Amino acid sequence: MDKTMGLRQAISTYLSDGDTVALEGFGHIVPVAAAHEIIRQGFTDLVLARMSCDVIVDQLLGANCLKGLISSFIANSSAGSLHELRRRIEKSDPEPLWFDEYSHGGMVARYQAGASKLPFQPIASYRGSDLAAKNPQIKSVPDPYGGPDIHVVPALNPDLSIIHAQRADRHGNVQAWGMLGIQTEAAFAGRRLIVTVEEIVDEAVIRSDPNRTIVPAHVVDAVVVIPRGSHPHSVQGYYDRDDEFSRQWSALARDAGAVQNWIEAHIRGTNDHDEFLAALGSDHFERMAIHDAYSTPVNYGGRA
Amino acid sequence: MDKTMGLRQAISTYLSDGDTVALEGFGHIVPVAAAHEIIRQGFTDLVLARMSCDVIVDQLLGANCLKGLISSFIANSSAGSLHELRRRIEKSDPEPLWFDEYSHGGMVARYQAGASKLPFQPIASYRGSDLAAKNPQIKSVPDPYGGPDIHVVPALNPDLSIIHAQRADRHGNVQAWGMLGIQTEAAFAGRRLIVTVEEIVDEAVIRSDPNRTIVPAHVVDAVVVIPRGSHPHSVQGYYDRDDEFSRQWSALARDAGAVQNWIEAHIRGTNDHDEFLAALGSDHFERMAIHDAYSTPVNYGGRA
Amino acid sequence: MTLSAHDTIGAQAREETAGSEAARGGAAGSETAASKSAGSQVTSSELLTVHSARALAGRNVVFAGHGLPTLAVSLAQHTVAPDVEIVYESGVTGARPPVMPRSISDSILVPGAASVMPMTHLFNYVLQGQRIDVGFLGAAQVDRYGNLNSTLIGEDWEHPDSRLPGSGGAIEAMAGAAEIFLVMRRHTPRTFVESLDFVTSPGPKKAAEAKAGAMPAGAGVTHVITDLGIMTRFARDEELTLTAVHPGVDPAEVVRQTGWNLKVSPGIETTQPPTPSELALLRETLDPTRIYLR
Amino acid sequence: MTLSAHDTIGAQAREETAGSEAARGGAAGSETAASKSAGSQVTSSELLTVHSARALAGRNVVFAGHGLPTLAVSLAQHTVAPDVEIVYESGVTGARPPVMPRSISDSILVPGAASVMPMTHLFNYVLQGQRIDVGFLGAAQVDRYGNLNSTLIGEDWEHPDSRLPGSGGAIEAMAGAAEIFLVMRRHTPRTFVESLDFVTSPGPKKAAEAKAGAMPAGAGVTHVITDLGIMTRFARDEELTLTAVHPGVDPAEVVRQTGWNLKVSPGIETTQPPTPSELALLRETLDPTRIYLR
Repeated sequence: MDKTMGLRQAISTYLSDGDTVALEGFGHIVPVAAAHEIIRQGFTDLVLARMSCDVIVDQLLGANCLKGLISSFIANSSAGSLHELRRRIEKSDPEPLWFDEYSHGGMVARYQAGASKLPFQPIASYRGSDLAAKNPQIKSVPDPYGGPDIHVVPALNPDLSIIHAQRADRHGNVQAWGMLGIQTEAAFAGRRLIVTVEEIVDEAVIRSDPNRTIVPAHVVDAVVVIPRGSHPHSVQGYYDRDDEFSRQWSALARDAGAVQNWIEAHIRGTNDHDEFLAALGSDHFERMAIHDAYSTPVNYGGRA
Repeated sequence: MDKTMGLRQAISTYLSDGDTVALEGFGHIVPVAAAHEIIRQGFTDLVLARMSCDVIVDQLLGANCLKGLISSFIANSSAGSLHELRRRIEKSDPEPLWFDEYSHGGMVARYQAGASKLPFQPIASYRGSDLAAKNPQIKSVPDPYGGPDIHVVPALNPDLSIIHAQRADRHGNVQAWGMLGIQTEAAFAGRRLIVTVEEIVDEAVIRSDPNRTIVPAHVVDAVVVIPRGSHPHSVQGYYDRDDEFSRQWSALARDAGAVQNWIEAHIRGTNDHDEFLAALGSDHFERMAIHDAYSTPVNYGGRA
Repeated sequence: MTLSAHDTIGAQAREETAGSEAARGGAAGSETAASKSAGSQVTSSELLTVHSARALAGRNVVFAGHGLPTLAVSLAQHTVAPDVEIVYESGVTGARPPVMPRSISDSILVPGAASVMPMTHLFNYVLQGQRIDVGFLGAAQVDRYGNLNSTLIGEDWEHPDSRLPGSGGAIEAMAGAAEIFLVMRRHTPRTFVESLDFVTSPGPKKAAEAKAGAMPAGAGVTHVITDLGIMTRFARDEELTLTAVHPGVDPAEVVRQTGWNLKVSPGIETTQPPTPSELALLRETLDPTRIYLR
Repeated sequence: MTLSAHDTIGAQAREETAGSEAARGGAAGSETAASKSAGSQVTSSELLTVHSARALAGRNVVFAGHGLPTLAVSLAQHTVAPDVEIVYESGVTGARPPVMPRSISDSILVPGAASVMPMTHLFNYVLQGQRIDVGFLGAAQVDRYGNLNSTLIGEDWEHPDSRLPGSGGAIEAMAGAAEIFLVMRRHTPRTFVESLDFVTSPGPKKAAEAKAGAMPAGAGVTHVITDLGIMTRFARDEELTLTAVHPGVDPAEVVRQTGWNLKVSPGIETTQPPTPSELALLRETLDPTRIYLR
């Protein structure tokens, strides 16, 4: 079944106001273009699930798409703070944000339980942490094997999960390499799933290396080809990260008005990701160029 | 750190009588040579953990190495019964066998809890099964999120885990492809870990494709190079399975005496795996030959 | 590794491992009463394969073992369900083996497959994750509610008369798949029983009677395909009902061969025999060397 | 994507994200009082890196963030712990980046690495699985038992004065690693406090006082390395004790810069300054472009 679709159609088909939407990717293969399209279409009252925040969280907040956030790390990686997010939490400016907070281990466990259709997943690290005291959703159960009670976190099943990857075939068999984060679990946990990719490849390429597939086709609702869809984050083997932009964002976002101006100019002022990229200038990606370093092929040889 | 070691030394160093030992591999990359070495060294009172049984279970039983079995499937794949095992269970012949039985899902959950150092893992599939009624280790806990009680299975932490793979470097970074079974979890769950491999490769080969690594070096105690170490099971890209042997075994093992004779002739009568293979005849592996089918290389390219 | 004994594993041993590797249907077959009386050369395996394939219409993701279920999915891909994807217990999806696999863990499934998942993903995310539309299972015994036994025959659980392979992934397939197709090559009172010696894989009615645990996600066994006919059930508390017999089979004979008082549908039908094009696909395209179509 | 503003993130923002991505040590540095008084050109970053590296003697598996901890592990590999393996929160083990990584999720860590694990394996099997000998953490606040705060500053949890990055994987590192090395670039009464505003990552003493949950596997913080000296603790109920000061630092000054009555070891020592060979390795081999050795 051919599941390829344009980004505009994929987002409008599978997302609704009020949904919980997971955008995952740990500083690498992040569905940035999809986040921008959510802003363009003006969705509201979303709850965003994202383990490790970054500029797209500030942007979705600035565009008033979010009523809530489920996360375990809310800085801008090593580039500084996310000031739009801090204004919401520290000063309820412009309004309060519902923030459901875990550790990375807790988010991993929540996605894992969601993907596994279990009500919860045990976790060994929360004893004595104020995180557990603060969050009533972190509970505990008795250990029937005689140990102490153990903490549990509830399953996370986003209405829609979106991930980005290097490549897929038209059916939705998705391959990625480099840092893989929690993408497979987020994909399986989602009630619906959009995968954006750098390129659609012939299924013969996918099938020459089936162990490389991180999500099989039957889990995928839409496959969207969006080159440079992860920028300013990297895609292993395709382009490098744009640290300069990430650092600039943390400076810019100290000014709420500047955030609004940036969103108007770069997101709402562009029709799609191609226009967004074009506005960066034709030489913008020169410093994100990479050199080639190919894997040694392995032999999948079959019966002679 | 160079962790390469001979098989004899690895088994004698890391295994003790009475241990629980996991030998995992789901009809592919099975540590058969290691099982044979356990027989040669005459270990006793072992508890074997193995999701899906095969000829090595009959062989370890015939050689009187085992007092117990933890498993979820006790036939000889599609080749028929394991008669040495059936005699032990049906007739306590020559003596009773402690058999701790789960489903495959339960074994997966047990290894996962073991690898994660959790006391237990929830599982959704046991409601109403006599398997849960029969096994007191299958328990349940309340769901603090309001659902019905949910079953749990206890962590499995073998004293020693042994897996087989296509290749590793001398430090113990292990790569495998094709069907991967529960090997990563068995490896992490083990208190000690031996990895047997078809070949030791230069670390540059491993490092050209780090996503292919299924177990990182720091988990590994010993790396043992044993070509054809999985025979009669297949190794993707190296050799095919020997179904004829597996079928013949199910016929032979109807006779307890024949099992003893086979073990004397083929295991105790050989000094090591090389001698075991040599006794099969130089043309034995011709029908296990494979053709080549290489994966398409992927680009791990880094900063230019 | 010379063995003096030859391969003497016949139908009995295979029967004992029905349900093995979680999802095996029978592989061997012979001419059936039905096919004989129809005067054709259709084997039992062909008959069961064709009816299994037809039942897959409208389904997308199938969990299946090698042999008959694999053939049935292949046939369905060529006929009623072109987009159906097969998932194997070994973690392989979208396999396109150049020759028929010899088991679900046959390495021949891997080259050219769409994905190979580790077992944690297969069991946690695919089966327990409720991603399967239809799971094919076999069993040594089935009861009127589609509960299955693949563990043992006998009354003493600790010392059974016959120890069978056990669950494999059958419990997880039953609990997680939206529905289960049961393929039974021999419809007899010993296999269709009033009371199972051991409930390995409970359907939702049996599960609901238990005190603890998550409820199964699916409907349990919805189709039973045998050498005599087809039984179906749809609701949780519904019994299996004989809805079709193969040509030449008397419904009363099916009732006699069933260990409980089998319900017979008032509108019982006679199955449509395999068509020439179905048989041609099976014999000439899908299994030309007749590995499974013996 | 032209921004009019330039990169104005200075030390304050960096301080706020200490502990970020679970395990960051400080990156920027300047000449310390200690190094000044010693008359050398040793920067604070160099001093902390060298002492962190020395403390890794005998350790094998280290969980660390980019920057100072990465440099410390590299230096240890060249000196006291040649076989030490570094594990990053992004799942990368055995990285050998040709240039220093810019964060723990920098793709430069991947080419030539020994493995890249999915996050389930990293958090479940490696951290919770108790495979780490030493975890490097940073924090905004630490108390006398080595409990850490990287969540917020202020008394109102819902509306803090400063919202910090949060746990990331710090809670799991603290709970799962055999011991934790804490690197604090600025030893002040605002960072070494009597009472944390929020206990993000509890040590084992704090955990033992709680009612539910699994106990941490390790000892918690065993070494605190700051610009003034080194504090250690070993037993669960033991307080941090000042065991060494850098050359030219008065122990009384360290006590004054600590928000609780810091214990001082009767046998307190003065740290050995970075040796010429350590500094040469850092400056010429490991970070020749001085990305972290500013």
